[in-house]
Amino acid sequence: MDSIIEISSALSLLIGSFLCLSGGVGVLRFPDFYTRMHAVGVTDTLGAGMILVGLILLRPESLVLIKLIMILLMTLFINPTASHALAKAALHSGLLPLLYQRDKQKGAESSNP
Amino acid sequence: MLIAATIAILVVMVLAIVRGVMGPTLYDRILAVNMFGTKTVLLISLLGFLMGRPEFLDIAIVYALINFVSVVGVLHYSEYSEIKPGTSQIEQYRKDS
Amino acid sequence: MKDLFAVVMLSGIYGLLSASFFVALDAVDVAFTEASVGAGIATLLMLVTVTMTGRYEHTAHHKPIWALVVVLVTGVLLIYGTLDMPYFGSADAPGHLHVAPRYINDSMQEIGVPNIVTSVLASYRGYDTLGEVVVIFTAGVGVLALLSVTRRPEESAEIDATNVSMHKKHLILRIVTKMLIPFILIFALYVQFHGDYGPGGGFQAGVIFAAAIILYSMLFGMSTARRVINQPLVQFLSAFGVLIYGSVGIVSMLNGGNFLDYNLLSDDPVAGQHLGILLVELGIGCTVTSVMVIIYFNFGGRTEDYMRNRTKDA
Amino acid sequence: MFLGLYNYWIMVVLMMIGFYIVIAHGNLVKKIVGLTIFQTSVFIFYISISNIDGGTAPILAEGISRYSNPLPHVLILTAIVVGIATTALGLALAMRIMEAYGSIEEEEIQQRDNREC
Repeated sequence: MDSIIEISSALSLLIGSFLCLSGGVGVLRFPDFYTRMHAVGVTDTLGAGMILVGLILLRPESLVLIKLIMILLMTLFINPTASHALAKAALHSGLLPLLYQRDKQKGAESSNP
Repeated sequence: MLIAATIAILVVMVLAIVRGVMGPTLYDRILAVNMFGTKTVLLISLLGFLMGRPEFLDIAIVYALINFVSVVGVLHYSEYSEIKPGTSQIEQYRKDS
Repeated sequence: MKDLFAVVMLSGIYGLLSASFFVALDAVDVAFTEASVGAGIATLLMLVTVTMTGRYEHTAHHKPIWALVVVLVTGVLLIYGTLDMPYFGSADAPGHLHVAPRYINDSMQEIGVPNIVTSVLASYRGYDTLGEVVVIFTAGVGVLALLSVTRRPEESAEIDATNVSMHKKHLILRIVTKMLIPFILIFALYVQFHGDYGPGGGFQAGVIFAAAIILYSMLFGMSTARRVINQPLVQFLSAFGVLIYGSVGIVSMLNGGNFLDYNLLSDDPVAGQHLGILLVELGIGCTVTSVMVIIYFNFGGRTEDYMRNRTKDA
Repeated sequence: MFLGLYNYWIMVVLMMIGFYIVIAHGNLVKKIVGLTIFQTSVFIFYISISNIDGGTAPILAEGISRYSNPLPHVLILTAIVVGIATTALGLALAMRIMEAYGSIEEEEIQQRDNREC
């Protein structure tokens, strides 16, 4: 029983770190803001959640456990909200997605010649 | 395993800083700050377990909260200073389509 | 970098980074404070200022060669000075040999509080902390003197109109915030009263409280928040916190001890220390919260007025 | 041989970056950002002094006998909050200067002063 819990804790820590790393690579390599936002917004929540679950499975004493669960809940609430607000603010400020810009350029070229 | 996770988080933090310094638009930088904040929360919880004194998770909670407050603040004030009526991208999009 | 918004964002990252550094160096209380102050409030205040003063920096005309020379010379001298310093982490450095062992070994018998930082802050060096609280109070008064404007009472129809427009704009943010704010307030109370046993105390709790109020005023409009949080009351509380602190000292003098000698507050010295630390932390929390709220409200209100006047002129 | 001193060198480098920003840039907000960097370097200096090899955070717990030095922590804890209060005061001054002069660039303010004299 103990070893199962230990292995699952290690596994979730591993998955969490992998997700965080892939999010980090995504934020560095993707071409425009919205794709980067997508990379971070998705992996951040799940990666952070997985790492916190891994820590919970280490079975700390009660107060620490409660705090960990609180952090988990707050991450689940706050991260998507912040991502949503950020994307919305960027859209409203007039930042265009790359694909939209490209479409528009093509349209301008085809109508111009 | 804890050490591996900590190292992964540190690497991601470096990547976030690179994006924050490079970031062509303001929103890229805000994104980097937000990401850095979540990573700090994780790093502190992991460090607490690594040092064998996990009762310091209070700091991680404060981080999560303050991160939210600062992202909301940044968005609030960046909108304040930039948005001009008629230049909003949604209106433009509607006009185009 | 000419974009001041970006500069402020990067300084926010710097604040987060330095706070994780403090955790790694075992200074949990300091990391706690830096987390809430350096990463949250300082960034916000700078953002408000940048909103008002303009986003871009003008290019400088003079060449900063002399500045570079001065900086390099000072840096080299400082590094030369560090060569005599004790090594990093060495346990026999002079700083660790005099008062610190006494604090670490005796604080449990004398004060009965596990968190040594709290016992040193509120009891052994209570006099210093009183000074710090007075400095914070003075800064609040200074901001009030510089930035406060007499405003006519706003009409509730106007407030409702802004409220509705903001409600449309930030629907999801507002609902999540409504759920979070009670939690933040309870957490601040926990930090305030659990400061004896874990990291925390009046300074941190005050800043977290203020962060909750600032969050509310950002998403629900400054005027709504002004209606909820009574400004004269906040100004009164900022002075009241200092008053609590000072009067604890006076009471201990009346009981026949020195200023801020908590042993005499109760029959049992350790219980007296507990009571004294509790009251003093309460005073600190009051002052810090209300000064932060005063600072934010005056900054935000001033900026709002300025932007409104500018759009009217244009 | 001097590698044990690297914490001071980091502190000096950060401090000089802050110092350079304060004297070389004309924008008042940027000067204040420089001041906060300078401040943080001092905080790091104190905290690194308080650290002891093998010590842990100064909150008493059973089975631990080696703690970091709590005194610098107390000094820096209060210094951080006082620092934000003074930073706020500086930013408030910058806002008033913006209202009075219409600019927060040092040179433009000086030019306006000279013209009015």
